Amino acid sequence: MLQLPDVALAPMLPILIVLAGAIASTVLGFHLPRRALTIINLVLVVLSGISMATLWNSGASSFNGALQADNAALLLGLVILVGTLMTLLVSLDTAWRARVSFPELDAMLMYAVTGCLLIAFSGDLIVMLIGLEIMSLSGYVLATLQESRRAEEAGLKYFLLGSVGSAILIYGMALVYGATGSFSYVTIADRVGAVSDLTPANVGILVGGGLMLLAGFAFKVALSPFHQWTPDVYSGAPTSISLFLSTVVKVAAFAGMLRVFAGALADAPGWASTLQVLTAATLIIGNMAALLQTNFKRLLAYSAVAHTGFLAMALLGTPQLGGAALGYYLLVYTLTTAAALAVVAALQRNESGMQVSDLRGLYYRHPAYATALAVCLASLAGLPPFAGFFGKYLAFQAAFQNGYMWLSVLAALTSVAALVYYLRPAMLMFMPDRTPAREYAHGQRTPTTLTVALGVAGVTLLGILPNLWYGWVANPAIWQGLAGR
Amino acid sequence: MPDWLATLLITLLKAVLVALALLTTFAYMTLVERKLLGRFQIRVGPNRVGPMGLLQPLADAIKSIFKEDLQVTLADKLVYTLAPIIAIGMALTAFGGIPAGPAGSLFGENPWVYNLDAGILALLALTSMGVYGIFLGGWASGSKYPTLGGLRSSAQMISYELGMGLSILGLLMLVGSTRFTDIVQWQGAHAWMILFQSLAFALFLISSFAETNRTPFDLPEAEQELVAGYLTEYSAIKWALFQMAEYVNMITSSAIMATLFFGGWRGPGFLNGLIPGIADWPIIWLVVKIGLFLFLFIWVRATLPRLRYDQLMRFGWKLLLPLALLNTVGTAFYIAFLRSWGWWPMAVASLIGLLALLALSDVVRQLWAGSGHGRREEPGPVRTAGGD
Amino acid sequence: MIHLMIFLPLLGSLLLMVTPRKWREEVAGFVAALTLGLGLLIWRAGGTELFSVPWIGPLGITYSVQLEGVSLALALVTAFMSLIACLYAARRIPNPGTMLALILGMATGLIGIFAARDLILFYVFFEDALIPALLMLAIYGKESRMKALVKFAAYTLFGSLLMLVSFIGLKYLGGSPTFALADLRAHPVTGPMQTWLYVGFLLAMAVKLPLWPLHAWLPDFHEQNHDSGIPDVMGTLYKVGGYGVFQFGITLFPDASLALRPILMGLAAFTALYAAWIAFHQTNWKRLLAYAGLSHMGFVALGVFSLNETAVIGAMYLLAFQNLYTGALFLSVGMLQERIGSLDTRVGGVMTQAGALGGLTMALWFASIAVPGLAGFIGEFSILLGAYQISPWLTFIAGITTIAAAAYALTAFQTTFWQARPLGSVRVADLRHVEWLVLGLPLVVAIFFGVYSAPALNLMQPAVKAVLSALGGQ
Amino acid sequence: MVPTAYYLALSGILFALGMIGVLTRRTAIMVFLSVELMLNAANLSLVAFARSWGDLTGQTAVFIVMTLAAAEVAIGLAIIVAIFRKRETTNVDDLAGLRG
Amino acid sequence: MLLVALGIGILAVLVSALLGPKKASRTKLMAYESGNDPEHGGVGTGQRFPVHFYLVAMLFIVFDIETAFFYPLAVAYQRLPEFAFFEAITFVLLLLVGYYYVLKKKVLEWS
Repeated sequence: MLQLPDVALAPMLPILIVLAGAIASTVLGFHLPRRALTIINLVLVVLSGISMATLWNSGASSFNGALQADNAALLLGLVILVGTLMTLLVSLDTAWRARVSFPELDAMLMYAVTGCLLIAFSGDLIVMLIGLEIMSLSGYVLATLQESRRAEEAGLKYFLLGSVGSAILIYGMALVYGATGSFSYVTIADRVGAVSDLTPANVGILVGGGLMLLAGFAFKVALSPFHQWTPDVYSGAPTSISLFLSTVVKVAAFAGMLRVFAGALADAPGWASTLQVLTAATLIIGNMAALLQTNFKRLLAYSAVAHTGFLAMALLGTPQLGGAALGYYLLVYTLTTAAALAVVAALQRNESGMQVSDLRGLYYRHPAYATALAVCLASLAGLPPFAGFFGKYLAFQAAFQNGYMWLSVLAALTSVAALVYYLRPAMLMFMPDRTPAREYAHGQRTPTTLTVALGVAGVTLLGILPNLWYGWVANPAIWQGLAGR
Repeated sequence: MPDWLATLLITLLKAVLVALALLTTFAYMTLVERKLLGRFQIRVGPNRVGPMGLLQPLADAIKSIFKEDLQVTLADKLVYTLAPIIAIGMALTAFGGIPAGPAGSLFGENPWVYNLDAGILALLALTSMGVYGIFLGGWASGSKYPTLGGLRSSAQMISYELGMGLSILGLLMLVGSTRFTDIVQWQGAHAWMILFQSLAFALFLISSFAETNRTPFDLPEAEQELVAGYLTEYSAIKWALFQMAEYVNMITSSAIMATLFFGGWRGPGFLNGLIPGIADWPIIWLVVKIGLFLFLFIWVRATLPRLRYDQLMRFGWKLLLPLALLNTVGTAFYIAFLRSWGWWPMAVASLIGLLALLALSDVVRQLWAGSGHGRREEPGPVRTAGGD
Repeated sequence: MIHLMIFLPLLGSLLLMVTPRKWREEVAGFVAALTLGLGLLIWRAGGTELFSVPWIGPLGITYSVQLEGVSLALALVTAFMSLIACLYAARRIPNPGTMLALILGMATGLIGIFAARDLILFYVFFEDALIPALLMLAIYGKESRMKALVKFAAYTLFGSLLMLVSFIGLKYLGGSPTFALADLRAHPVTGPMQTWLYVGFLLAMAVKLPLWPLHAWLPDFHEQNHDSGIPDVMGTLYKVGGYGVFQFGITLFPDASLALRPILMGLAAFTALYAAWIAFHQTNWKRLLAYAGLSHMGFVALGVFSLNETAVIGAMYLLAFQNLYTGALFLSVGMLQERIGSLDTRVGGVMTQAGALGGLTMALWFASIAVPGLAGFIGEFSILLGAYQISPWLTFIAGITTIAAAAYALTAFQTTFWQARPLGSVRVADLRHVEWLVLGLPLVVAIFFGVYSAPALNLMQPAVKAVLSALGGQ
Repeated sequence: MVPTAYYLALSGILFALGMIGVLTRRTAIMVFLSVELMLNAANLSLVAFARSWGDLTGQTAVFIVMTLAAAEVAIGLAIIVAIFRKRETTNVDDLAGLRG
Repeated sequence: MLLVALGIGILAVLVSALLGPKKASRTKLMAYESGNDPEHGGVGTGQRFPVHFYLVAMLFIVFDIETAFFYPLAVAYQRLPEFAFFEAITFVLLLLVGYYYVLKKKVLEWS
């Protein structure tokens, strides 16, 4: 008789609930209208969130620690769910206009979320990999779902580069396994913690593996120079899907990075110095490229790349500080980006998004949306009353305190560029304009409005009282145990 | 001579022997088949070359070799040539893993060319590789009918491969090993697997027919629709190689079925009462069983009409696959919870399942024969090429 | 009370969004007046104690505010000018709800800047004040405002983000538990790192001050803003660089301040002179005023960087009242533009038809060019006096500026208000009701503090002394 | 027993070949095949490491990686077919609709 | 075995190539399309395969992988039957979800 595996359902509950939504969408899609499915999924997402709340501080784990519902997982999971919630709400309005109103949309979204949660909850590299792949594969499908040239090309690009990223990541995983003899974060962290235990050859393999993992993740989160797919995909996919890809998927990928680099490989040599170079490159390229964009959706895509740089900066901090910073930043980033893209989704004439110049005078046609968008842009830019500021602040702080001063300075400088490209559309909206409107006139619908309101309220509230969320995230103990120790 | 060299040489020798044996069998099987078909259709069959037509295969072979080997202008030269080689190579290789007797029974050597832990898996893998031969052959011909024929046949083969793979899961659960020798041993210790897994056997048998492109599943070569399918542009020895592959596959399938479900190289145990030890004679029993199955193949060819392509695919996906899955789950359930009853109730259950399937065959046929339009009764429309 | 004073304008601004259109002007005016009233009450009470509560505990960010001394004086001026701006906006701008809301919103940011005693809080208010300024420019600006806007924002943020990094460094390297000023002073950073951090901080302040190479945004900003001059008033108030250097720079980076003093004073003096020189060539009132303001700010900077008590007091005094009369001048230019539809300095002959406008404008100009008896004089004189003890030559260069100022101001004034009115031009109406108040009140205040400076000086002196004590009484 | 290093070297070569393929090949299918090559290189090294550590998890991982590869094939083919049917090209360079 | 088998194949082809006559003519080498001239053809000239075959191929990949997962389970089944049964059931249920979807999508309908 073999030993019975340790299967505890409770820590899996949040994931299972989401998975149930995915399966329900697959099966019930033939019998129910998509709207009903989306509502079911919304309810399930909320339920999943509640189940996470009940797991708080339980430190439960399953499969001998391969799946762990520690607080870090829960916090990241909540961020993912928030992004999902917003995506689903927006898709209620805009999916039919984007011609992607199939039950498959919901199914794929929920599968992707399942994968995302798996990453956040992962306790070893294999689970992480499974989650990552479920997420990526669903993502490829999502990007291609709309039957249009743009979407399909975006999907292909996403797929090809994404799979290259996966391959590199898997190879890195293999090398890390080779160096440490385990996939489990805890064991890896233990073995890595005592580098002296490893033979020099193994240290070499470990460094190589770490770098490959880094490159693989860099593909997934779009760190330069592995970011080339991002703008194309984000601007080629339907907006509501770009929303999902640029928030939830990115959050999950960062969750994975956090687990792997701040957890398992925290003490491993090599990756950090490479990451700082990548981060610097991302900050420069993302921000500079965004400056040149004339299409607003594409601009947001590049801004997503630029933000990746900031997020990665947080990763460079010590796990305690960096984890907290990342935890805070990810939520804020999700809220902001989702709300901004929700506005775009509601107001765009077609799925290619809107030109920046189309925004002129938006304030006088859609005052509420324009204000909301302005708030989002201000938050993305990192202007203080909004939460984006504290996100940036935390990222700066995390990097600075871990000795990456030059990176903080560089980030500050590139932020200036960011401000310019965020400000331009934001200000254009307030400039009176006599030409006819260039946006979709009937954009205002309740769920989208709700999403935008959620985002804006969140951003403002978290900006004024960051402790509402940061208070939860700040506890260093949460991030110390990323590897599950 | 170092040990490894000796082993290598012996293995090589065995391989050559097996290959030659298979080819001979193939050659004479064509003859037997033609003869038998003649009988079934109340005609004589080949009897001109040699006594009773015994030299017919030889003549065929010589003709094949000396015929002009055409190569269509538009074909992809390399792949076009490679395809039949792949097909025959995989077919021959597959057979080598089947044990023909207990270890050391062949003049002190093992009566198998290779014996892998993953025996049945490796075998399935090899037969799947055969699909490449057909698909590439069709594709490389660079012409319409072969392409479609190749596609069809690949689609068919992979579809039925699923049923095949799934149907033996129950068996594997019982045995707990994928090694052929273990499977045979288990049957020696208990009883022939056909008793416990009759449903699975039925599924496997059907799948085997489809895998080897035999009637009633010989769609790829449906002349009315696709000329000669993937073979259209082939001639001479390459054509012969494909034919060879098909027949060798048939032999291999027979051998697998014999091994998996009919005790392999062991004879029926009760015969031991007649002549002690007869059930344990190596090779003989296997050959006998293979022969029986081959006869079955021919018999079926003579009896059953060909399926329509859509029926074929539906049959595979909508009946075979779920049934195989059901069989697996059922067996799993039995092993998990009712093991204390012994194995025989399971045999009964399986048999009941099979009988129920037969009894309900009309209802079931409704299920897979179309979307309830009663299309079966209609004099099916003329089907265009391409089965899509 | 202090919290109310800081946030009342913001509340008012939000309130305006839900106020019916009819009452917006009244509500805004009332809020602005109330803020000023609160400020005066605080003044009467002699400032407030330091109020400090943790804001974001884990990060050591506190909500620490205090209004006393210099900060109170500047806050008062801010409240006062916001009121004036509200008054004029209500008259000048059709449907002024948005503008009023922005004015009030900005007032909160500005008062917050002065009240903040926590670096991050300071930064937050610093950036907060930026948003209404940008919006004013975006909504009410002229054609090429986008360029001006981007320039303005880019410069400001370039500095402020580096400032943020330097704040983080300051706390981390000094090991202070919080960002509160008091804590940071207790845990100073020493050595060369202090200088680097100071440079980061200074960049932000130099942009805001503005100091010479970082001033390029200023003229565009003023030129592209709405003709009425209301945004310019607030923009003028937003030149908080001098205050920042005084309140935080000197206290937190005493060694670096001393070390960099010669360079900074040189820059300041150069700025003053250079700006005056440029101003001389301007034919657009707004640009002229912008450069005039720049020139004054050079003075302020000179005073602050000299680290001499007299000069610092003078700088703060000048900073406070320069806002007053430069702001009022912008408004007077706005009135002029309303009447003749141009901002050109060579329209000619306005005085004959609008005597009161011309008169008040001239009086304000006198204040600006530091005619004795007006508030500007006390400030500039003190600065020169104090700075002379530190660096006579630089002070001399800066001193030339005062003469230059008289030259450019009077030339422009002369070509606009005197000279002959061109034939066939429209008749220029004189000041009407509210406009009297708008120009008169600042002038009255300027005269009052020009003659009787004791209240303001008494208010500032202790604060300046306290700050300079950080230098170890050099 | 063949030393692990040999396997590693082989897998490294395979991986590099795959990488080169990804970087130089222009048709989607070829890029895609190169990716598969990279995955198999990873599989090889996983198995080699699993053997050298005497630990079965490595082999389990191979199983999962194989599945992933298959899933990728399915989805990738679907995407490529969708594009191919519309445009008759799978050359990555022809997908210029999203340049910029 | 594999070598031998492939060798036989290659040998056969070679022998035939050496011994067989070679008298090619255009018509003889033309693709067979019931006597008509080939409309299009040749390898890699944009022949289109019906999508349905792709679907079948994809389904096969998916299901075959599922089967592959089942094999280790089946082989090790008797060592932990109860637990493995629930595992298998979960697995099969998930498989059925996909199967149901495919059925409903009419992928398995051949018109």
